[in-house]
Amino acid sequence: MSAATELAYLVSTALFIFSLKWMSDPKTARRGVFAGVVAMALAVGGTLLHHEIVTYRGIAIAFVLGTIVGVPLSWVPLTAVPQRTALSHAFGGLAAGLVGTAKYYLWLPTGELTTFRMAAIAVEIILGYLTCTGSLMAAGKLQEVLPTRPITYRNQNFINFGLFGIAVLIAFWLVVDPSRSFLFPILIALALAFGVLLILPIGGADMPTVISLLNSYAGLAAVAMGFVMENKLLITAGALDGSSGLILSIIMCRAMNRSFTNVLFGAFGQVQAGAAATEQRTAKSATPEDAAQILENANSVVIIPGYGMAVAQAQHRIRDLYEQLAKRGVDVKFAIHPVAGRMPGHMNVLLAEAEIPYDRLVEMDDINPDMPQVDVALVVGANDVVNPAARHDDKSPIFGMPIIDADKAKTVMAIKRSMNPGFAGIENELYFADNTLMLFGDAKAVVGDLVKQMAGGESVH
Amino acid sequence: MSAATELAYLVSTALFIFSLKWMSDPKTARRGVFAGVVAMALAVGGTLLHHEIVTYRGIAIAFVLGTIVGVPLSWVPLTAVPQRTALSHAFGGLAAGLVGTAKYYLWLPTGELTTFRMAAIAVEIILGYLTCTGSLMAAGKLQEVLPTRPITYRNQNFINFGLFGIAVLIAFWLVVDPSRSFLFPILIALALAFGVLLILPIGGADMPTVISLLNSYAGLAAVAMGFVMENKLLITAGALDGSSGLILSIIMCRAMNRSFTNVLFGAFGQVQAGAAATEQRTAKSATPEDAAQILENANSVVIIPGYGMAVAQAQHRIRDLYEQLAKRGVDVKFAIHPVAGRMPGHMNVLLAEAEIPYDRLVEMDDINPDMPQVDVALVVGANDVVNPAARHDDKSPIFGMPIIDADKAKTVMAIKRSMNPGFAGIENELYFADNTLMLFGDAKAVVGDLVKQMAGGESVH
Amino acid sequence: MSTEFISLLFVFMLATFVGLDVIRRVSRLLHTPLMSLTNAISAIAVVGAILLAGEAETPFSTALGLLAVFASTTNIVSGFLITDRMLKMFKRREPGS
Amino acid sequence: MSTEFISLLFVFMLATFVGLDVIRRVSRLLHTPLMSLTNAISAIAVVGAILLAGEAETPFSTALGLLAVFASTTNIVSGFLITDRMLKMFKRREPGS
Ligand SMILES: NC(=O)c1ccc[n+]([C@@H]2O[C@H](COP(=O)([O-])OP(=O)(O)OC[C@H]3O[C@@H](n4cnc5c(N)ncnc54)[C@H](OP(=O)(O)O)[C@@H]3O)[C@@H](O)[C@H]2O)c1
Ligand SMILES: NC(=O)c1ccc[n+]([C@@H]2O[C@H](COP(=O)([O-])OP(=O)(O)OC[C@H]3O[C@@H](n4cnc5c(N)ncnc54)[C@H](OP(=O)(O)O)[C@@H]3O)[C@@H](O)[C@H]2O)c1
Repeated sequence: MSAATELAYLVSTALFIFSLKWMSDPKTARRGVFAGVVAMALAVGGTLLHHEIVTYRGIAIAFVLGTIVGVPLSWVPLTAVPQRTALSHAFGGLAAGLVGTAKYYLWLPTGELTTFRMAAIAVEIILGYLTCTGSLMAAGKLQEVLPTRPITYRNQNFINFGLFGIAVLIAFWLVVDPSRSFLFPILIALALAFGVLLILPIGGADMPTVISLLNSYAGLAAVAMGFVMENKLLITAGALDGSSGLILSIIMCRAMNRSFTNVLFGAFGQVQAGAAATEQRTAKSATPEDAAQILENANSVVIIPGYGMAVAQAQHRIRDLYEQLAKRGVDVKFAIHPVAGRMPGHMNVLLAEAEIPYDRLVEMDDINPDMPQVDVALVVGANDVVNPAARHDDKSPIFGMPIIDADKAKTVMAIKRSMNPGFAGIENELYFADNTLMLFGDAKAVVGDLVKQMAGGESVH
Repeated sequence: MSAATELAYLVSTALFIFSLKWMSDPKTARRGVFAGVVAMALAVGGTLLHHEIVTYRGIAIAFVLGTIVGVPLSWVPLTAVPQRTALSHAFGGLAAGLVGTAKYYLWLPTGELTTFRMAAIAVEIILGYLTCTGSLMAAGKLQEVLPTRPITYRNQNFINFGLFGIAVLIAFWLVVDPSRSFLFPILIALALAFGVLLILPIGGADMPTVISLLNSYAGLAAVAMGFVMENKLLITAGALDGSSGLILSIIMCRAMNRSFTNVLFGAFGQVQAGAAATEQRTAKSATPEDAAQILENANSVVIIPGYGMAVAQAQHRIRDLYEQLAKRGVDVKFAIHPVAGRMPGHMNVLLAEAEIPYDRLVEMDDINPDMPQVDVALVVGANDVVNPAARHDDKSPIFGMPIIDADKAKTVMAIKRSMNPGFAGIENELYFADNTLMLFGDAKAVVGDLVKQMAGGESVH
Repeated sequence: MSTEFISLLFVFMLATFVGLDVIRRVSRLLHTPLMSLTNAISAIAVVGAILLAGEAETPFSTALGLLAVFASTTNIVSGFLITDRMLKMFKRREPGS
Repeated sequence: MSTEFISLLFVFMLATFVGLDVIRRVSRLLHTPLMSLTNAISAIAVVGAILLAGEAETPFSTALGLLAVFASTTNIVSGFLITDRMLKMFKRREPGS
């Protein structure tokens, strides 16, 4: 590497770090994206400067094609962001795997495959190909192209671990003697297969955690590539990425009060149907007229959005509701649970899309102490994240998961289509509480009705 | 470097980082020291393994002598910690300077002095020797061996900057042609002189900020040594150190609402005598009997310690007072201003020494909102940090400095020996307020009296 | 174990410390954009891909390299664009007030 | 500018990011012990001193090296000891309750 390239890499690394640092505040976040773009440009530019690069034409074509595919990929609706992310990880994993593969076959005849390089290549291709097929599976489940329920069979974990063990053994064998080249394609095949098998038993709703983990693997694959190519930029950027995926998945697991093992091997979401059948008690329901009146007369309203709001795309109606209430001097806040919805920060993006100012959004831990003073808690398509069983019923599967204390508000109103359970597949006693009124229907329609009532019957479209 | 040495350095670096990480909580802090010790042992051990080391005897003797001097240096009373720290920086700077000097003369005849190495050596010796004499001066001022008031003369800043400019020029000249060896001793002499001149105009009370800055320089000197010796461990450990000094001095400057420039070139503390002469109004004073009664009848007491408590070594008496009050069911808290005393965290260490549980210590920002509900604010030898002028008098030299709102408490009692001003040399209107009672005398004696009153006259020694 | 390897390990270790610290401070509000931003950053693999494709040592390696450049470019472009699109939506005050 | 230099700069940069983050999180309670702890850590210069003294190339360099070893050892020993002494005093609960 020439000094100019190295220098470009140095600045690029610094900018990547600042890029993530600036994500600590919505005010600086766009600057963060800009820093990331400049960092990437420097990385690419510095690499192109490298004197051993003899042909640029192919690369230019690949750039153009990549851009042509990439731009439309960025237009997906916000609800499809998880799928898009998964698909991208598949591409990232593939790139790492391909580079590792090519390096192996380049170095094999020249005897340049030191133990260290071979080990790095082995890690790179295992992580790369595993991420590739795993992410494709995840994208498929999220897009519901593949069945979203967990697919299990006898001895599943045993078979998976066995396969993984064999892959590790083969990798080890290759490291000892890299010239056993017949093993290399087997290793690739195993990694590809393992990616599929790993995701099969995981339910569609657990995909966000899995995607974060795969993000981490994609980062680590880049790190391994950095070791292969002795490139510090690859190592640092990969490590940043790896940390991000790791931390996001830890946050999600914690907010669900579940362990990694449970997410990866627990086949969560299988028992859904069974648990929901025990419903017996009756819930009170209210008409939009009544509900609108209660809301108008409240001093303080906390809106608790959940996955149902995302499904119904109700955020714009909610903004109308927020404006109506604000006009009447009602204090409206939004309580955001860390795992409301299906990906970290899901609710925030949707509410931001509807131009609800982000200083109205309050985190769970900050709003809970105030809940007993709140007049109305309006639950919009949230379920598990407001289930009081998490607090007191130690037999509940979500026991110990931190929740938003909607039940402590003076009046609770819950918008959902039926008495069906949410993600965790369990009944929610909140709906049967004395101070709870149900508003049945699609979230967008119901909130639209509420707004219509308040606006005095005039159309709000 | 052999792989074993490199590996030892790698682990050592990780441990140094954990060492500082663990300082984030008093519960893990001692583990942090332990990690630091192990890290240092690994660093030394790994270095001794290095194959080019041919003689161990001298090194062993130096270790023993260093230990013999170092152990008693760790026995100094807590009030002398700033001096000891300064002295240590002098040693640290010296070590860096000496290594740089030796390397220059070793590489000079062999032609190994590349531009890069020469530049690194120049930075190393400037920072090293400057830190050495600067720290000695600081230690002298703190120990009051040297006059503590700022020593100024005409064109001082001009002369200092001139000298520094010349040093940079000479360094530059050397980098261009390292064989101009007659310049090297001049550079050393200039660095040594600059260290002295830099500290002369700074008052004794500003020394803590200066020490932190010198800490930063000592760290950067180690970084420069790392560049000279191409040693990553030196660079990382030095960078950790450099960051620490920098951040502590920034925290101090901010809490005093002053700029670096003002601390370094402002000759603060010169006008002390003049400003204190304007005193006119009268303050009310109280007897220990009255004060003890007021304290006993309070529901909540906030004790605000300051530099006077450190001077009087009153912390043990304060603990007795705390116990007496706690026995009577009074809620006692300690409000700690970030720059109370003369070094960051000064009050915390002293109160910890007196075994006052640290969860009773509350930071300025956390206590201020509660001050209006507090029955008695007991100011023990604090002055500037409770001066309300900082809040409203924009002509005051401390205007804008965040303070503890002692004046908002229902009753204020202030223990000090006279109406003399504190560090900033300005009068404090708090002492003349209607709700303030002065308790004149040495803090240790006065608090002792209070305790005696409460214990019913029995001796409390 | 070669010293070159340890040297790279050194960088990896420091970068991981930085990464964990930096990510832990990302605003909860922005976790979704964070996912797509890191997604774009992980496309740094493009560097390895360009080297491989550009050095053009064998047709096989060049082909794999170009495929990898294509895949990474897709991620870079879509990752940064979608992140910015999401971030643009975050507003603190009412629009027009 | 040599690539070796940039490589060291890389390490310096990452270490500074780590350092600033880590120090900013140090508890305010512990700023005084922090000062003496970093004081001990800055005695890492002992590594350079040992190399210089141990390689014993000229009497002059050996002498300076040994002096530097002595000075750094003093810092290591007194720095760690006094830090620990101070930290031992921090107690959360009343003694004996
Ligand atoms: N955010 C993450 O990162 C993440 C990651 C993995 C897992 N999870 C899990 O996802 C769950 C999130 O909790 P949540 O409370 O947000 O959602 P939830 O528990 O899944 O409940 C969503 C509710 O919305 C209702 N709903 C669906 N479509 C609707 C529509 N069109 N209109 C109105 N209501 C509709 C459903 O009831 P009806 O069918 O009766 O309408 C359902 O009960 C948690 O269990 C969490 O652990 C989250
Ligand atoms: N902590 C740091 O890191 C740091 C660093 C640099 C500068 N500073 C500066 O230091 C000052 C600290 O403020 P502070 O309020 O703690 O102290 P201060 O403003 O310096 O006041 C100390 C007071 O204690 C009294 N006192 C002295 N000896 C006493 C004794 N034996 N018994 C009773 N009282 C005694 C003095 O009054 P009498 O003479 O009347 O008794 C004096 O007014 C701030 O201005 C800050 O900016 C702090």
